[in-house]
This record gives sequence, structure tokens and C-alpha cells, in this order.
Amino acid sequence: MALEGTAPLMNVAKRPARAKWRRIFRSKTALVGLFLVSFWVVLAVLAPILPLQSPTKPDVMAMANPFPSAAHWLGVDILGRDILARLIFGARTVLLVAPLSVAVAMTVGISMGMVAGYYGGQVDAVISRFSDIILAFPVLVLYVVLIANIGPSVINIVIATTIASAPGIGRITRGLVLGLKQQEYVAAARLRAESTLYIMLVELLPNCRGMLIVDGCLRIGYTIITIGILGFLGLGLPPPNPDWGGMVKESTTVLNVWPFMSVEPSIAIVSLVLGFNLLADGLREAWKP
Amino acid sequence: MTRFLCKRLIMMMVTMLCASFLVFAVCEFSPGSVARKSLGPFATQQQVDLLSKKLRATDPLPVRYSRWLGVLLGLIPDPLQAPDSGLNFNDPRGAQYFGNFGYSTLNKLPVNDVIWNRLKNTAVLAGLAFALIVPLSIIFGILSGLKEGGALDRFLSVICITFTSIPEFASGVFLVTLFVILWPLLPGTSQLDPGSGWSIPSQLVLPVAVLVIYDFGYVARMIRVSMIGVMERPFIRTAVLKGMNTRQVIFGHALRNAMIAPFTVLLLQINFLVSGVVVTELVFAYPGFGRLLLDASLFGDIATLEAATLVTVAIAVTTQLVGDLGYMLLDPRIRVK
Amino acid sequence: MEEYPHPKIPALVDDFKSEKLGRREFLRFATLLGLSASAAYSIAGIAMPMGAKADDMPKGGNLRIGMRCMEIKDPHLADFAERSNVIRQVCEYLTFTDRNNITHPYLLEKWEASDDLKTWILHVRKDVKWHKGKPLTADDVVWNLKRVCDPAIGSSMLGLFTGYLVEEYDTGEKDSAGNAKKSSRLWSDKAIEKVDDYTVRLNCSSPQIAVPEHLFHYPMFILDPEEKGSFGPGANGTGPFEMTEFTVGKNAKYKARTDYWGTGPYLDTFEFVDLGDNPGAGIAAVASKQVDGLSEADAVQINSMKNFPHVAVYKVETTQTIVARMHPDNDLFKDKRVRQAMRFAIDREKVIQTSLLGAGTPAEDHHVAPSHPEYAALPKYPRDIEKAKKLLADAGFPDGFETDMVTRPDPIWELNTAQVLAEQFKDIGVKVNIKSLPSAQYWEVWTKAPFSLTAWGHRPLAVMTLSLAYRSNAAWNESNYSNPEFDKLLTEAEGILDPKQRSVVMAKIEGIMQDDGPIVQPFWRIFSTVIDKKVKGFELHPSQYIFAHQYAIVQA
Amino acid sequence: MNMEVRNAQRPASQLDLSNGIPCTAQEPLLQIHDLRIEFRGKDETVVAVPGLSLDVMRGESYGLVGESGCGKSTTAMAILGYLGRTGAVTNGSIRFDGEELVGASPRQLRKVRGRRIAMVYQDPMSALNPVRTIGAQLAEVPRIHLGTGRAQALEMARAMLRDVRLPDAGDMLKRYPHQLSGGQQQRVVIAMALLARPSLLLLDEPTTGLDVTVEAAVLDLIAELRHRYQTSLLFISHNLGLIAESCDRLGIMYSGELVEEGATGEIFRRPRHPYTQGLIACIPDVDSDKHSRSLAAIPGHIPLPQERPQGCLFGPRCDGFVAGSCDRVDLKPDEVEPGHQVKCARWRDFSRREEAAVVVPDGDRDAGDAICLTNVTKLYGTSRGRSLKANEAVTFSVKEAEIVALVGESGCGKSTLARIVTGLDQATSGQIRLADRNIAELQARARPKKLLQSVQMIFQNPDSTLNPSHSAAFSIRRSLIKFGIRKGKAAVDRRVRELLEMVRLNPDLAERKPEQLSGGQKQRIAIARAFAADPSLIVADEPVSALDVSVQAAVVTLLLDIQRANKTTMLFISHDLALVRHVADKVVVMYLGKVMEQGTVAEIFGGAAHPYTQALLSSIRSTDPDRSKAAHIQLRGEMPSPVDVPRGCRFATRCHRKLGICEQEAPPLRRLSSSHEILCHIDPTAGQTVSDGATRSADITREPAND
Repeated sequence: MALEGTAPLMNVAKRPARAKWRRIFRSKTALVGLFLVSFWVVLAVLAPILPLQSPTKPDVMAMANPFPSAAHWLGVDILGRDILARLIFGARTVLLVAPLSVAVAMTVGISMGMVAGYYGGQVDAVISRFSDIILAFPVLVLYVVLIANIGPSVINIVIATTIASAPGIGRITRGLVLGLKQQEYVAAARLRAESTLYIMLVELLPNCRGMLIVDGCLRIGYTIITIGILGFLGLGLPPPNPDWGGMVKESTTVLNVWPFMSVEPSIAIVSLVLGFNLLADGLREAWKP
Repeated sequence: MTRFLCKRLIMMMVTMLCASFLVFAVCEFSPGSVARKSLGPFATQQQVDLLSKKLRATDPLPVRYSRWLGVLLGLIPDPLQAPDSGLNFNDPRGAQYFGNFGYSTLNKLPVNDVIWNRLKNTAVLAGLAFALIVPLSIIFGILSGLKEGGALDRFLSVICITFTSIPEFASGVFLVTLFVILWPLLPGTSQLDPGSGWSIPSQLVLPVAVLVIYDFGYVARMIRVSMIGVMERPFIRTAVLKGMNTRQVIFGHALRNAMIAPFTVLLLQINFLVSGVVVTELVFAYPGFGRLLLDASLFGDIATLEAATLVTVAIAVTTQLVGDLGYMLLDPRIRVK
Repeated sequence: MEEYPHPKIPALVDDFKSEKLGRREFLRFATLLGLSASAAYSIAGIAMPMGAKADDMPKGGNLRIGMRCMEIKDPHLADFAERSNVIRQVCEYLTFTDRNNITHPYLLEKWEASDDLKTWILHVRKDVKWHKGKPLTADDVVWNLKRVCDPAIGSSMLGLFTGYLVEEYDTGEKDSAGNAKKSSRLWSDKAIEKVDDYTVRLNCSSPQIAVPEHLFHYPMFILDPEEKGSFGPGANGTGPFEMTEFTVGKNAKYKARTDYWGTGPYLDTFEFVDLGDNPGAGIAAVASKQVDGLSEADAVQINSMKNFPHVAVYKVETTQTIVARMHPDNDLFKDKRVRQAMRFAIDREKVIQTSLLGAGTPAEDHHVAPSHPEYAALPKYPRDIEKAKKLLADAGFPDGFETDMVTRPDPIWELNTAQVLAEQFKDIGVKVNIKSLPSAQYWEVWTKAPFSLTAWGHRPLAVMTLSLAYRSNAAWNESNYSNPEFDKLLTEAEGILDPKQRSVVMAKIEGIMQDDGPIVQPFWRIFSTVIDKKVKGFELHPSQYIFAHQYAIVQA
Repeated sequence: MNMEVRNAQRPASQLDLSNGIPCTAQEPLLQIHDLRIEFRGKDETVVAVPGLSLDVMRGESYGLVGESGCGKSTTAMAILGYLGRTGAVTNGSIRFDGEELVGASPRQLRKVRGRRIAMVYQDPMSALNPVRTIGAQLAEVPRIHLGTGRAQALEMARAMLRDVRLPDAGDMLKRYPHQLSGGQQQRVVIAMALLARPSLLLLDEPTTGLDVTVEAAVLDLIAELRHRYQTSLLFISHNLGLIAESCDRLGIMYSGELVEEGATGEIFRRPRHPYTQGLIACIPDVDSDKHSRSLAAIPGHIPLPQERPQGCLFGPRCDGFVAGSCDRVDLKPDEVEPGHQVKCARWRDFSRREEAAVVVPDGDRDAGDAICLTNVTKLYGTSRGRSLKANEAVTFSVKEAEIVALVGESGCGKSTLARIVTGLDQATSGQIRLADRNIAELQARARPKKLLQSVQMIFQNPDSTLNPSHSAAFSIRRSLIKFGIRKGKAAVDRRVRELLEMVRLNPDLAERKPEQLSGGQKQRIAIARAFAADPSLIVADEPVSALDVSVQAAVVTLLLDIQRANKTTMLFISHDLALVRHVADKVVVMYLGKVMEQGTVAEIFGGAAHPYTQALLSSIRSTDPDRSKAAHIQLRGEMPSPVDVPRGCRFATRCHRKLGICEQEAPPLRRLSSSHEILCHIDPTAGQTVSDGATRSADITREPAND
């Protein structure tokens, strides 16, 4: 009998892993999202080598007429600092803190969800109950209570994000794992004496990847909003670090005379959040089974 | 059913207990004593120590927590309200009654005098927003979920996803610029004060709008996803192949199924609206619950913070319960037999 | 020769006439010594600025001022202008210092000072009635004065009275660090003495000229002894209004008294509206006429509102300021050259232009303002990066250093100043990380942080601030500054009445502050606000004080 | 009446079933001509059906047979104009009762859908709206099409439910779909389809997913109703046996094309197309076992629409492929005899395929027990202290190198037993002796490596058996490494290649991701994985049930070859009795957690003694046109819940030979031979006792099934 599969399967790309990512390029939504996100990422990465003005140095001369000009493309803020530079340097902070927070939260959440979903029973009950309690807390309250009490800093924002989001991520992971652990390949792994940790990390985790990446994108977007809100509440990163939420707060006072000062950082936040949201949406669409 | 409800009620109590303890625990991390905060910057350490002692803030955490719990349940009188404490705390309701949330160190009033009025204000705001979010998101979600990828879907999805990406402070900024400053149609703040020359309804327009803008897109997207899922389900095919027209299919078969999953999401918005309104309340100087919560947590007013947290958690667990009950109503498959 | 209420006044008149004494100082001293303002003005040869005549004031209406409504525990503990403003409409002071630094009798009919300035006789007005009916008596005044001197109450008056009415003593106990615990008490049983039903005598341990000004310090309200220091709606007071409603974070409402002893009030009702911490909300509220004005509007807010057609902008120069203060006992700042370098690093004009949008005047690092009567002009020094760097290098920091600076996020001008200062410190190699703490936390550490930015309110006298903030072990000595020479000179200056003599001492004090002092002080703030043009009688007081009984609304 | 239909082997066009009018020259009810259906994706257009022509006569039952992906369901959807947003008919016509349906307006289509052409779907559970009552969903049909009022519509629904033999129709109307069993749901769907008295009923795999005994009942119902309502049927199925029994005429579809068409009996007796022949040959039938006939498999797989070859689509898989004639573009159907058409260039050259030679020697009868189960019981605790009895006192043993089949309908506990044996679950009590150990309560985690290695499993679902994130050979490699079968990367890789070759896969597939493999290939990998550990016992849980028949045969044959070569003992779990006959040495029949009967293949298939086994055997559908007429034993009702097991005999509630005692007392274990046991009150040696409960399908069809 001839061996099966000698004829190449024509319709399937050679490298499915890459094909999965390539599918993003077919989704317009994902592309727009990717563009917005990479726009900011590129600017943030290149910030030190871009011919930007100092994001913290006031330009007293420009304050007489802070509106966008040839010298300051997006104008200067109420302290005479170049808004463009502040936005771009602010992107560095946001693009560091938000993904970092989400990454930590994901690590904790995924671990919780994996353990709860895989072991089930009492372990699941304890973890789920704990998650329920955290989730019953309104998220923003959680942030405010935490940050107001432990003070604003990158670490603390990471901690707060982790506490606030890990249960949600855990719940998603748990749901995925509950389904996946019934899969026969998991049984097969058990039958070849694989350790539980191995099963979780090698057999289960990669198959949660898609959903978790999508969820992660949404969460990064949401965390950016939260960081903005914290900045707006005066609980954001300490100045003079350009903090987008803080920039809006600083300039709401001059909204009616210099609206661009608050509108520009608002647009920056909206565009970046929108980027992540679109990316998540596009990925979900592209990876839909 | 009774069993189920009892079980749920017990779980609710446990959740609230844990949550309240958590607040106490988190406040432990707070640098600075409540006494310092309530005496202000210029008080001497001596005064601070004295007040700390009076407030019994130096007791260990479990002691304070159980005392708080005892006071709340009306088991013991509030020691802070005793006349000899020298704190001048007087609750007209008495020092010992069920539901005694204690005395707010921030407002120098019984928490019960502060919190309910604020909650009422926020309930008005949240209720109006919710009343708009529900129909708007359903209409948007259903219309765009009807034909995934169609022109209408793309258009509505772009609106929804963009709106959800606008933080409240940003939309507050945009709206105030437009409708207060450039085109002064509406008042810039909403203190719910009829004496300000603006009617209460006109004061509510902008805060409600900010909340709706931020929130409805998210819910609409949930409903959209659910609707798309439902439209792909075989029973929709059954309905179409029965000879039903689109309207009959949607209202007869799709709608109720499409609402099952987003129902909980919709209810979750109540939680969000009750406490997530902080930013909106701040932007519009609205005398609401969110700001109270913010002020209390910034100040370290643990009595108010506890009460506010308990209320929000109670709302959260109640909506969860309502969600589950509504779920049963919507989906006969999970009704308790 | 006229009959003067105090034997020192003729000398003052002479000095003024021989131009040894400025007009401001003359007016201030003369009135402090009991000369009536009108007499003082007439000697000074200028017309007394007149408030609007009561007869011209329209009656009725409701006025709404936007202001934070903070919780009030005890009026004698009032520590912010906002708190005292809420009380001020109900309870009153014995004296009143106007925006020109001239102190007038208020609940007092007049006061008399002894020649040595150690004995002050206060004559209480006889026509003042508490809202609840009984007349104001010397007993009430004595109770209030004694109360603020009780350390258990914790009023900031204690600090002001220390040195002439109050003394510090060792309690004999030790605190946890092993230092002797100190407490305060009246220096003598007779320090505050009732003479008769309408006369009170203060017997001071040392000469003090500023007694009438101290009596206008913001917690020094005269309360009804029966109310034991509580305050709330319906609280008794001698003032023009009765408080009808008070909700922390929301509003305070008042109803005019019909039997007020003084002029006014013209309004039917008055109201403070809490607009929260968001400065944008204040602007929005003014824009949509939800409030008739704000108690305070910073330069940025003014900038936004100056074009509103319906409001008038009010400005007043104040001695409100901000200091970046260093702990000289901290390793980084123990070398005075470091502190000097920090002062040389600052370009004051630039700070004023950026963080205050120009609404300020440069300060000279010694916390004495040109508008203070004690001010002695010293040579000004400009920004000098090279010099600063050299000083740092000499002090052992050739590459500068990095430090945290604690500040508050609100009000925004403070944070802005912090950012501008940090940026300028960067130029001399000092990297300043701004640590902005929510107010509640900030006040927890404001005296403890090695490097911190602190706003100081307006005070009519420089010595008031200096003794509160820089005297060794003073209650509010946030900078842990301790310099025996400074303390000695300060005590000396407080006792000197002769301006010439005193300015010599003040120059020394100012010099010490510039050379050795713990602060970098970039500017004095110009205080400003907006009030609807329909409001008549509004005057901006440098202490942010609101006196609603002076205001009236012109109906359109 | 029923038998009449069954006997109608002539094309229906020659038979008058409608209104008594002779209709020999009648126009077909449904006329599909040169139909081309395309699905337009973002990047490519897929031609699902390139050009299909077929006619369905009035009153006729037409069977459309083909393996998955051949376009048969798409054709049905095209008839109703429901191809989704991407699908479109790009050529050809569909005329229904003289009316052109291609390009019909939505309004026109709505008048046809549900009214004149109705459909019965594959998965009745999902075809019904879960949140609306049966009554509401049924009543819609008359309300839409006949304009009847609510009350009247409900009355019609009630009547129709009675017609489809649902008990207590009034109560049924108020129920929700999930409260019904699968068989009941399908009856509801049929009732819904028939409510508006359509003239054509499309049946899309109507019994797939139902248990065999339920399937039989549903098919009988369809046959009867079709007759009563004079409805033509277009019966779509992959199951030749079903079609053989239910249809007058049939068409064999392959990759979107009709390759052969003709009267049912004719096609089964004289299949002309090599694909048809192959299909028939690869179906196991009850008459032969592995010792008499091995299943013939069709090599290769169905081409994807994008990779259709030129000329004969079956060419690449056909032994008789001749270049030049088979790959001609203008290949046309050829008429074998009137009414029998075949699309094959060389049909004249093929006679019926030779059956594969007898290859399987008899097993070693003297071997010792490889595994021995004694009183294995598995209880699952449910809420309120009740327990679900998945297995109760299961006792049987498997000899070395023997294949024992566990047979039963879904829910009988056979898979639970498999999980217990492999250690994926643990027994509540009882003994499983394997290599002198009791492994009944040893979970995989607790088993020593050696033990784990000796028991391996082949799983049911090809889509879940391989981890989609890893390459095909990943788990094989892990198995080799974990058990230390080979050391060193090179040795492991070599062994992987060997194993892949053993399962007849190109070793180049090793690095492919599962999503790039076909179902059959994935199952082969799974077999290779199981054997990689060199186990002494393989538990195969329905290893081929999810595969297409042609693939199924190949995989089964392969599995048997390897088993024999390795002398592996095997526990083979299946619901397919015909397949079991081909695979097993010994059969264990389970019902509701208990063993009903066990014996050698010959004993069970030769003379089953237990009524349940008899019922199962009677439900096997044969492609032999002469055999398929045999009446089925219809079981009434549904399998009781394993939480509330009947007090006496488990099977008593459904038994057609029930005695009075059956409901009261647990039946005794009767030993009929050294290898044959039954659990039954009826003593088979005492002669045929027809009890009051015994009914034959022909007799009970008119009574409501007691569902």
C-alpha cells in the first residue's frame, strides 16, 4: 500500500505558525490596529535618536504663543514644553508600563487559571472564590484604593494591574483549560507519564495562546486607559515624566483657550487604545476557528 | 430554588466579609495615620498620637476589623461615639444599631449620613446611563451582528470600537470644549443644584453622555459577537428554511439567544457605573458616590471606604445573582429543575 | 498735638515725616499701636480707601462662590483658608487686617498697648450680639483665647503666641527616641485676664507689637463657649450669616442675619459650592454661570477665564510662596555650599513665567517679601550655573547628585513649579525626581522628607513665618533648620519696634538665610480670582479670605 | 404499506405513489441540471459542486451518497437557496415542480421553504431553538405558511407530534428541546418539516449521531410518513446501508460529481464505478469476520475542490487508471442500462472487485489472560448524595494477543471502562489484574512507568488526539523519550520514521502540524503513538468512528495488521457491530454499565442470546439489497438515566421480550458455553419464548413509540 501523504497538501501553507500570524495581514481591522500600535512603538523606540526637543525643558519664549508652530509642531504645554516630544516620550512610559503590567498580570492569572482548571475540585473552588471576591470589587476602586495607599510608581501600577486583572485572566484561562483538559492529547500525555507541569506548559498553554493574546491586547488597551485615568486623578506616574493622562489633567484648565493641549494627548491615548482594541478584534477575527 | 438562593446568599455574605477584610488589609499599607490626616498638616505629633489613641487606630488589624464588624452588625456600640471618647462623634441613630457603618473621619459625620445621599445621586446618573446603554448597545450589537463583515457592521463596529477607546476624561474634555465653551448649551458642572440656573436634567446630559460613550460600545461589541455566533447556529438556518423572513428570524429566534451571553456583561455595567463614575464625577464636580470613594481612599477614611466598598460589592454580588436568575429566565436549559 | 493712643506714635509720625519710615510701615505700625485707620491715613496724607457705601449696595440675591468645602472639626483648628472661609461667615475675629496690611478693630472697639508693648488692653464692642441672642462679653473672648493656648486643642495659634503668651516647658517625659517631651502652657496665670465685662488684658512675657495682627490669624475665631468648639449648620456666632446647610465636598449655605451688629449683609443668601479638585470644573462652572466666582483661581485658570465677558479678574500681591526646602541634617544637604548651589541654579523669572504664567514676583530665598514691613533689600543675585557647579564640586559633588523631591499633585501650580525647578536643577547636575504624593500622604511626610516643596500661605509679617518655620524646633519647622544665631536675631527683631534698627537685624537674618538657610524660594505669588461683574463690593484679600457680608449683587 | 415501499426497488418514476395518477412520463418533481456551486472566499473561489445533474421524481425516495466533503449537503442547501453570503449558484438550474429556484426572489424562496420543500437536519439538538418551546417552534410553520391562528396552529402541531409518535403530545408542546432525547428531537424536527405538507423532504444525514436502535425507529418513521404524506425524499447520507434500505434510487457523489446513479438494488448488485465498488467493499458487514474477509480500503483521500484532477476525479485513487482515457476532459456519464448511469471511462473493464483474500489466521487460543476484570464498578457522586453508576460489576478477561470488543450504545459505560483500564480514571471497586497487579484503582499518575508503558490507548476523535500546537510526530517522540524506548536524538528520530512507515505514512509528515493532516492520517499517527511505547495492551476507543468509510477500512486493516505483528492484546471499543465482527475475537455487550452478554464473535453473531444483543444485531444495515429487507427489532423508549437505574433487569424498560419478573428481579448470569454468558431471565436454551412485550417492528410501527 502506498504511503499516505506523499502528495503535498497544496492549500495549506508550509509553516502554519507563521501562517497564523500572516493571517493578520488579511484582516483590515488588525492591520489598522497594528499600524497604530507600531506607529507608537516605533516612535517610542526611536525617541532618543529622533530630533526632538526636550520633553521636560520649558521654552519660555514659546509660551507667549503656545499654539502649534514650526518650532513646536504640536505646540507647547502650559509649562512651555514641546508637546510632540512629551507625547513621544510619554509613549515610552505607557508602552513600557502597560504591557509590563499586563504581562505580569497574565503570568499570575494564567497560573491561577491553569491550576484551577486543571486540578478542579477544592483547588478550583478556592481560587475561583478568591477571584470572585476580587472581581466583585469594581476595578477602578481597586486601582484607586491600591494606588492611593501604596503610592504611584511603575511597580505599584504593575502590582495594581496584576491584582485587578489576574482573576479575570485566570477565569478565561480556567475556562479554556476546562475544555482543553478533556482533549485526548492530554490523556495521551498522561499515559506517557508526563508531569502535570509539563502538561500545563507544553500541552495546554500553547493552545490557549490565541485567546490569551487577544485578551492581552484588550487588557493592554484597558490598562492604558487606567494609567491615563490614574494620571488624571493625580495618581499617575510622577512628573516630569510625560504621562498622557497627567498631560490632559494639567491642561484641562486651559481647555477653552488652548484646547489642543488636552486634545492632543487625549487623541494619543485614544489612538493607542484604539490600536490595541482593533488589533485584538482583528486577531480574533483572523484566528477564528 | 430556595436551596440555590440560600447558597448564593451565603456566598454573597462570605464575599462581602472577605472584601471588607481586604480593604482593611490594604489600608494597612497606607503610609500615615488616619489621625494625621484628619488633624491636618500642622498638628503636632503629640496631637496625632492622642487622636490615634482616641480613634483606637493603634489596635492590631484583627481587633479593629472585628470591632468594625461588631459595630456594623449592631453587636457592640461604636466606641468612637461614646461621649467620653472626646471625639464629639454623635450619630442621631445611636451608637449601637444594625448597619452602623461608624463615623467618617473625613466628613466628621456618621457614614450613614453621607453615603446614601451620594449613592442616590450616583444611582440617578448610573441609572440614566444604563437606561441608554441597554437599548443603544442592543440596537448597535444586533444590527452589526446581523451581517458580519457587511457595510453596516463595519460602520457600526468602527463607531463602537472607537468610542470604547475614549477614556471618560478625554470624552469629558471633548464634550465640555464643544458644549460648554464653544457652544454654551449645557452647564459645565453638575452639582445637582437647582439654584445654579440650570435645570437638573440639563446638568445630567454631559455626565450621562460621557458614561454612555465610554460604555455602550463595549457592550454593543459583546452583543455583536454573540449575535454573530447565534446567526451561525443551525436553528437560525432551521428558521430561515421554515420560510421565515429576516424580521421574523431575528425577533423570533435570534434575539433572545443573542442576549443570553451578553446579559451578564450588561449587568456588570451596573457595577462599573456605580463606582467607575469617579472620573466623570470629578470632571463634572458631580456630588456622587465615586468621588466619595476616591476622597475616602485618598484620605484613608476607613469607615467610609469600608461602607462604600461593601455597598459596591453588595451591588456586584447582587447583580451577579440577578444575572444568574435572569440567565435562567432567558435560557431554559439552565433552569433549576 | 493730637492725643495719640500710644506714646510711640509721635516718633513714628516723625520718622514718617522725615521719610525714615515708609508709608506702608507707618500705617501699619500706627494702627497696630491703636491709632484709628482714618487718623493714620490722614497723617499719612492720603485718602483712606473706602469700601462702597452701605447705602449704595443693592440688597438681596444669592451669591455662589466655588470653593472646596472641607470637613470642619473645630474652628480653632482651621488650617486652610478654605476651612476658615466656611466659618468666617458665621464667626468673627477680634481684629481685621486689610489687604493693605492695616489692622482694624473688628469685634473689638479698640485696643491699647502699654509703652513696653507687654500689656495689651482689648476693649470688646458692646453692641455685638450672638446670633442666639446673648451679648458678646469679655468672658467669651477670654475663653476663646485660653482655649487656643491649650496644647490639647492643637490650634496653630499656639505657635504664634509662643514667646509672649505661651511658653514651652519640659514635661519630664521622654519620647521613644529619648528626647525630652515638650509641651506648652500660658507663661503665667494672668497672661489672659478679664478686666471687666467688656475688657480683656493680655499680659505678655516679652514685648510684642503684632498682637492685633495675630488676633486675625485664621483660627482665631471667637466662638460661643457653650458650643465647646463644635461647628456646623446652626452654629452660634456673631457673624453676619447663619449657616443653614453644610455638606463636605458639596456645599455650604448661609442665610443672612437680620440683626447683624455691623454693616451688611446685603445678600439674602450665600453659598460655597464645592467643585472638587479638578481645576477644569471650576472654569466650566464659571463659564456656565453655575457659580458667580471662585475663591481662588490660579494663573492658568485666570488665563482661561480672563476672556469670559461676564467676569472680572481680581489680583492681589501676596506673600504666598513656595519653598524647596532641604534638611540641613541630611547627608546630601549638610554642606551649606550645596544649599547655596541650589539657590544659584534657579532662574526666577523663568520659573515665574512658566509655572505661574508670569503671575508672581521673584523671591530672594529668605522668605521675607518686599511687601513685608520688615523687608530689608539685599543685593540680588542672578542664576549662575558655573558658580553653582563649583560650589557643588567643592562640597564633594563634582558630578552632582540625584534626589527625590516630595510634592503634592494639587494645586497644579505647585506641581508645575516642582517640574520647572527640577528642570533647572538638572543644569547644575542635580537630578531631582519628583515624588508627588496625594495630599493626605504628603502631609504625613512634609516635615520628614529630606527635600520637599512646600507652599506657605500669606502672612502680613515676615517674622511670623520665620518664627513658625525656621526657628529651631518650631512647630512647623519642616526644614529642621537650627541656627542659634538666626534664632537670636529673630527674637531680637521681633522685639524691635524701630524700623531702622530692625532692618539692620533683618538684613542679617536675610543674609543668613541666603548663605546658610535651608530653602530655595523662587517667587511670591500674585493671588487672583474671577468674580462675576454683577458682584459689588468684592475685594480680594491676600489671605484668600472671603467676607460675604461686604458683597452685593447688582440685579440686571 | 411499509413493506410495499421497501420492496419498491424499481425507480419510483415507474411507480404511482401520488394521487393514483399514472406518471411514467411525468416531469420530475425536482430537476437539477448542470448545477455549479461556488464559495467565494477572500482570496480564492472554491468550486464545491462543478456540475451536477439529477432528477427526483414525484413520490420517489432518492438517495445521495458520498463521503464528507463531496458536496451533497451543499446541493441540498442550494435547492433551498441557502448558501450563505459566500456561496452562489453560478451555473445550471434547479427546477422544482416547474419553477426555477436558481435566482428566485427572497419572497419566492420563502414561499417554497418550509411549505413545499422542507428539511430534516443532521443534528436535531442544534437545529431547534434552545430557548423556545417545541410548541412555539412547531406552530410557526402553519402560522407562516397557512395563515392559521395560534390556537389552531398549536392544535396542528399537537396532531403532528402524535403522527411522529411522540407520547403525550400536549405536554411535549410545552417542553424545551433540551428536555427531549436525541430521538425525540429528531421526531420533532420531522414533525416540523411535515407540518406544511411539503412535496419534497430533504433529509440531511437525519440519523447520524443517533444510537443504532434509535436510528432504526427514526428511519421507520420516515418511511411510513413519507408514504402517508406522499412526500418525495432526497435522502443524503454517507451511510450506504441506510440508503440501501430507504431509497428507491440513488446517486453516488464524489468530489462534487455524480459518478454513478441508478436504482438502489441495481447499484448494490452491480456497482459499475470503481469508487462505488470500493465504497461497498470497505463496509464491514455482519456476515463476514476478519477470518473470512478483510476490509478493502480505498487508498488516498478525496481531493479538495482546489486540487481536483482533470478528467475522472477518482483517477488518482483508482487502480484502473489509464492515462489518455481516464484523464480526458470530456468525460461523460455513460448509460449502463436504462436508469443506471456511470461516469467512468473504463466501466466495462471492471467487474465487481475481488474481495480481499482471507488473511487473518486464527488467534492463539491457548494464550493466558492478558488482563482480567472482576466486578469493576465505577460510581460518580452527583449532587444530593446520589451516584451515577457508570459501570457495575463488570467482569471479563482478555487473552494475550486477543482482541476483545466492548459494544454498546452511547452511555453504556464502555468508554469509562476504557479510561479505568488505562488509568485515566479509577474504579470505585473491583479488580483489574494486569501483570499480577491490581490496577483498578491506580490512576496514571500513580502507575509506575513500566505499567503505563504497557497499557496505551488510541482515542476516538482525530481532531483532538493530536495537540494542534505541536508537530505530528511530537507525541511519538515524547513517548519514545519518556519511556526510554530509544536513547539519543538520532535513534529516536529513526524510530519515529519506522513507526510512521509502520502506519503507512510518509515520514515527511512528521513535522507537519495536525491541521495539515487529514482525519485518517491523524488516526494513523495516534496508532503509531500508541505502539511507540511497545505496549502489551492497547485500548482502542472507537478509533475509526469519526472517519469516512473508505478511510475507516484502511485504518482498521492497518490496526489489525500491526496488532497481529506485535501480538498486542487489544480492547476495542465500538458501537458499530459490523465493524466489531471484523475486528474482534471476543465481544462484550454492555448496556447501562453492565455486561449483558459476552462471547466469541461466532457465538454473538451466530446466535445472540440476549434480547439487547439481538436488537443491536437487527439494527445493522447491510448493503446487500436482499438482506436489507429484514425487519428490525425496535426498542421502545430511551436508555434510562444511569442515576436512576431500573430495579430489576437494566434492559427491562426497553426489552421486546420482557417477562413479568424482569422489572422486579435482577437477572441471573447464564453461562451458555465456556466463553458465552448472558445476563437475562430468559433461558435461550429453553426455546424461543415470545413474551407479551416482544414486538417486531412491523407490528409496532403504528403504535406510538413510548419515548
